[in-house]
Amino acid sequence: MKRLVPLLLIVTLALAGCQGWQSALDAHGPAAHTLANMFWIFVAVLGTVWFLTMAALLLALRRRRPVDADPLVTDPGTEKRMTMTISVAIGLTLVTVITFTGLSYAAQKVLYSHKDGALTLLVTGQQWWWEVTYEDEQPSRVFTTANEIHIPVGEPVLIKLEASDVIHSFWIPNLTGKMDAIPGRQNQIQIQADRPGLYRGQCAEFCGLQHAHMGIVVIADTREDFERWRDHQVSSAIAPNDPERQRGMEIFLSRPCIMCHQVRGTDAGGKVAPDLTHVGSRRTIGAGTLTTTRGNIAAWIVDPHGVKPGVNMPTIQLEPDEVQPLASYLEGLK
Amino acid sequence: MTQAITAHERDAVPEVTRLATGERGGAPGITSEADRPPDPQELRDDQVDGPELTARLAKTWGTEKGLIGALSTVDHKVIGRRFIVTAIIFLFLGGLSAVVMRLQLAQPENNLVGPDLYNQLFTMHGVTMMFLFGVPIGEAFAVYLVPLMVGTRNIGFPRLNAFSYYVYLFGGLMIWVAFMRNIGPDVGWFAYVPLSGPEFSPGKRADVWAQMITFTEVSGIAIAISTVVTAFKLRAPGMTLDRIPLFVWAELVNSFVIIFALPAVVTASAFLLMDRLIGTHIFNPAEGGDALLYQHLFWFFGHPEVYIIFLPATGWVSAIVVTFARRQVFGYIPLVLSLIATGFLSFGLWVHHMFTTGLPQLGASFFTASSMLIAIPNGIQIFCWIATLWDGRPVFRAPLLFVIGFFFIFVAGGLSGIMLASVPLDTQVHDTFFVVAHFHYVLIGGNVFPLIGAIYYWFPKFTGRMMSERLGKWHFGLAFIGFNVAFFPMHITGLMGMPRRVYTYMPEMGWANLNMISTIGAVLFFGSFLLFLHNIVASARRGALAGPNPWNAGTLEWAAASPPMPQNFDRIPVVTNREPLWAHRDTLPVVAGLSVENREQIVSTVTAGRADLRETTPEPSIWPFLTAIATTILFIGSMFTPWAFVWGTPPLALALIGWFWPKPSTEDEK
Amino acid sequence: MTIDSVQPRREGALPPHRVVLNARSMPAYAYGHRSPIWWGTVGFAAAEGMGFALAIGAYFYLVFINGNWPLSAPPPDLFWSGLFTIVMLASAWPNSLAKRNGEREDLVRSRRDLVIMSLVGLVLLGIRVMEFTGLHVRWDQNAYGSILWVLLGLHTLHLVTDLGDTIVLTVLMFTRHGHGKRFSDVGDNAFYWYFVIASWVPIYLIIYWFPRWW
Amino acid sequence: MKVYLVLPLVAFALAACEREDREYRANPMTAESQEKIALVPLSAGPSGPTEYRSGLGKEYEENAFHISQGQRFYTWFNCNGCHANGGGGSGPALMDDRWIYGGQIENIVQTIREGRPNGMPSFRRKIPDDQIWEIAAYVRSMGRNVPKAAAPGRKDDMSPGPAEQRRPPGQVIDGGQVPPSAQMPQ
Repeated sequence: MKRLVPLLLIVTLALAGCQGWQSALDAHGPAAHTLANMFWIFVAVLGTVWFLTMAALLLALRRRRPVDADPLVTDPGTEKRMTMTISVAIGLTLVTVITFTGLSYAAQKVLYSHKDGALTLLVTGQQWWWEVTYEDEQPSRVFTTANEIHIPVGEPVLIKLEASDVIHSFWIPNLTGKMDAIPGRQNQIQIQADRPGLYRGQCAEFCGLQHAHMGIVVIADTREDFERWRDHQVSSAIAPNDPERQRGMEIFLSRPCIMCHQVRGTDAGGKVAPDLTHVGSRRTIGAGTLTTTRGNIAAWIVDPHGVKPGVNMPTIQLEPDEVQPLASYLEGLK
Repeated sequence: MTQAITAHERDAVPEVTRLATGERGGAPGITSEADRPPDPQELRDDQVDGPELTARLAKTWGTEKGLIGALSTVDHKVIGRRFIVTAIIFLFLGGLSAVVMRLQLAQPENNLVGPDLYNQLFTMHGVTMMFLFGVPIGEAFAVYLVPLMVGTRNIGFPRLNAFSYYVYLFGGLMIWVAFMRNIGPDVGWFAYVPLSGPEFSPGKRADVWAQMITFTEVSGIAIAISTVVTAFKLRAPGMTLDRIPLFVWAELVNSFVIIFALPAVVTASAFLLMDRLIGTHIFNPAEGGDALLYQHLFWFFGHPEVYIIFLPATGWVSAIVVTFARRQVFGYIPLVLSLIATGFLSFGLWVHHMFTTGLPQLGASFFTASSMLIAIPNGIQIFCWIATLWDGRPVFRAPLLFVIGFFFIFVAGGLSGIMLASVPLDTQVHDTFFVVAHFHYVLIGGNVFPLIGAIYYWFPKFTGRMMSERLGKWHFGLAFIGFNVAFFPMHITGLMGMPRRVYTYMPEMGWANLNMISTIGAVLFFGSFLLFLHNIVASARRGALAGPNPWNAGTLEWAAASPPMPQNFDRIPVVTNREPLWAHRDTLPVVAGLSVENREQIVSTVTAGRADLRETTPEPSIWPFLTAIATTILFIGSMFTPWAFVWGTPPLALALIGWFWPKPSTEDEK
Repeated sequence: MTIDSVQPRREGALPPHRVVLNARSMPAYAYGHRSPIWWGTVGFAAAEGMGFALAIGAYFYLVFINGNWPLSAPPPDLFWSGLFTIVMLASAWPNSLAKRNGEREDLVRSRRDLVIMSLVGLVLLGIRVMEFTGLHVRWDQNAYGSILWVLLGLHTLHLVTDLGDTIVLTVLMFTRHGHGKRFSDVGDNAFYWYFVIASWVPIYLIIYWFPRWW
Repeated sequence: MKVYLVLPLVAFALAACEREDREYRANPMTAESQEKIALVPLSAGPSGPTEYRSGLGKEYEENAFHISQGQRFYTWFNCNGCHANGGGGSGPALMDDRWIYGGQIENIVQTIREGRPNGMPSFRRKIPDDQIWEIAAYVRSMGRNVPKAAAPGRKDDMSPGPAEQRRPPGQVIDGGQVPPSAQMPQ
């Protein structure tokens, strides 16, 4: 019974695990609920199967043959009984398998039935961040952000998935299962959150050096909060009025930053890296790697490869007194 | 107990017409050289007996001393032994890379290895375990044991077999040397495009992966064909289809799966190489290609691959269960049929690796059904083994312990596989540590535990010495606990949202404790293998002498000496029962009349196993080795320039001609 | 009997033999499925056939992904490929002769047939080179070009392999080794040539006719 | 026998393979002060201008990862706009042998960093030095002036022609024609 100790330990941890903020079993959306329930049904049935099989095995280890029995001699009665038992067991397995297939198909129908949602997003996986475009019928209300999705609570949101370089996989465990983003193809997935909150996800398909740091956050707000957020996101960045941030902006605009990043309302128009128009309002930088604070922004600028080795953000040569204004400017892009 | 078969019946040797075809070799009406009576000058084994026969045969079938002799050998036991040792060395290398990865993951934001090295490590781990250990170890056992178990003297195509070993060895060396030189592939063992494609994998790293595939698959297919031919055509007279040992059945079905599955991965890797090196557009969506085509091709191989790794293990389990339950197997026919069913079904499951790629739903559900259905043949196997144990008198020696461990772990892994077969559940657990846990339960449970059991079981046959039982039990205990401590928590880490193939994670994710437990388990598990290594080395030197049949088992390999003489058997046995040594305890019925001076062996018919021909089998030759060298030069050269196919072919062709050209001293000229 | 009650038999002797069958009168080799080599050839043909099947599968996969086919290229020329197909199919006749004369162990005729088959192979190889010039697409132009070259290249590889095999065997039959079991090899070589012919038919239809029908 | 096999392998393995190294952090050596490259091959006296090359260029142009990063930035920073895929447009062709301002990697770095008359802008302070080196390494690969094993393969994009790795090795001929499109009075 030595095995029992680690087992108990693990079970305790397992129960704690259901609470994880990226846990598939901590469901916060209808799809995730369906999946979590289904998971527990499977666990119950399959666990029973395992215990029964192991019980049979342990019983089988009793020595039933006489010591000197000829190994080639078999008893027809025993053979018959064993055949019957195995047939029944196989029959039950078949029934289980068929039930599970049916159950699985039904759940699959639910999972992939896309209701008409109020909102359609285009999410593009890139090495190693997520570009998020909010689509709208009015072109002026289309905007792009990165690594953070805001959705209204209780409403289905359709996400179109694309990839610009290699295959990525979009996965918000609390809300629903994952879906791959494949270059040259477009996939769709629907997410919906039951209550306001912050749900983390990350890329699930190995995509190169920084696959580990390709996080995304989904923030579910009330409809009003969401609308307020969206109206703000559509707008351009407001020019700073305190001198430090003004200096930061000058540094930003005269440095390599603008080759890749965009800040709407300024000359910075790069399209190959995350849009920074409202970067200060986002929870994280570096695709879910650091929380957005002035210090973290500075650290990120000074040594991106210390945080995310191999990231496409270069180390740029800044004078020591330029770091703080630049970080301050970016932090101020609320 | 009622006696089903009387001792008399099972000893009865059928009349000659059921043991031999008696047909002529040439076409009707033609005077063929095949039917010429044998040279009366040539000594035959009905003229000599006892130690003299043994010694003369050993000289005829032996391997010459020295380096050239060692490289020229075509003895399936010598090649098989090298094969097994090489595969196990790769098992240790793969395990070592896993331990480094586990140490890196033990804590959040650990800095032991960076992302670049980590990616190479997990790729090397997967590649080594799958292509350099998983597939070859099953084939290696086939090379060693199938000829012995079917009662013949060498494998079907001995030179091809030797060639395959060298090609495999060179392929494995190439990728490990590349890894040590920082050219190790870093794209995962599956090497999905476009990540492994020309644009996103600069340099030669992905090419090394793709070319290693070519090496191991050429080798794998060739051995599979040798194994099939051995099992079909070289069986001892009287070994009808229903008397073939289950191990041989397993290897036979396995070989068929290999023959039909490996071409898919060769196709995939060849396409990848062409995309990378000569600019084809097969996987380039901008020019009409498609990235998912790669995944289809890869998994069309990749799922059968799992069964390629598992099927030989069913053979080991069957052999061990029967011997240690002291009872002939229960449900021989269902077991064989479920092996065959597994082989067929394995080709209908590949899409369950692609459930999250956005394939049409109905198609995906079909693959849910087929994936779950494989539970049936596997269930039959498990239940039949349990029934055999039930009605037997189990003897708890190390091999059986590992088989019991196999039951515990493999069944758990199989059941979590049912979850992965379900499309909706798979969308949550796919590409997470849950999957990592699942397939380690299946592969370590389904292959490594039986393998260790098999090594404890056949070690006396390979070396003539017993392994230490005490260390074996310690090894089992440590391995069983270490394994479960390492891999069970991964189910939970995966459900908590930890994706696979991440080189680190952040402390706030809450995965740290579980990862630490996994690492401790992994170290323990690796430690148990060091114990195993010690046991092997110590026992090979000082273990108790085994004798030909230390376990008192029933199949033919135990009728040979331990370790077997070069000729395996002094005379080819005649088989009247599935467990010939249990049926014939006092005397072994045999065939006589084969040459003592030439390498003659019996060729029999496919189904009835009737002796048909006395064919000679090839002498030792250095050419297979040289051919393997020429092949290696061509393969490695072609990673750098397509012209390698032009300048690499003449040496290869020369080596092949040398291989097939009859030597002046062979039977032809006598 | 039981191994749990006793220690492993240390110095156990091998069981004595009881001869129940004599192999002296058995033939030294035979033809077709009686010979292990034939099974090996079948095995390789199966693996390579699988390779062909997968390449063809990839071709149709790309067709269905793209819809329009053959993308932007004109369909390949029919002249050289037609000629190739005719010669290829016609070669089945000398091939069957080679197989039959091999089985009859008729050295003179076998030599003649093998020489004919070697020449036929060389001619086919020549035509194949011309065939590549009429594809109207390069392998690095688009996915259609790539898969086309793959299919044709794959078949050419088999053609070259069997041609090499045939030539070596031909030379062998003209040396003192040309007797006995070599006749069985002639048959196996002919068998493999049938595989080369059989694999060509679907590939021919797919490369040259399918784009015209699609 | 194994020992004889293993020893040379180990020795071989210890010789690290720089072509495949992946250096992410900018090399401090990339600072421009390390290189002294003449803008024009003219100087007083017969011997040509005195130059100092740090040898850093080799690290970039013989490294597959750097070249591949350069290829990525080449597109990102819109070099295509004038030079197309190396065939040239309003800017000179980059895949031919002729180099107006010198075809060694140091010259190209300088061209990118400082700009050239008739339209080539200066990217000083716009592109970090290490990325300029990477772009220059990629530019070198266009004319196959880099080792073949390090040159990039085709891209997952519309195919403009054979990829860099499949081009025949080029030479560097200093002095070239300013393309007609660039000769127009500005």
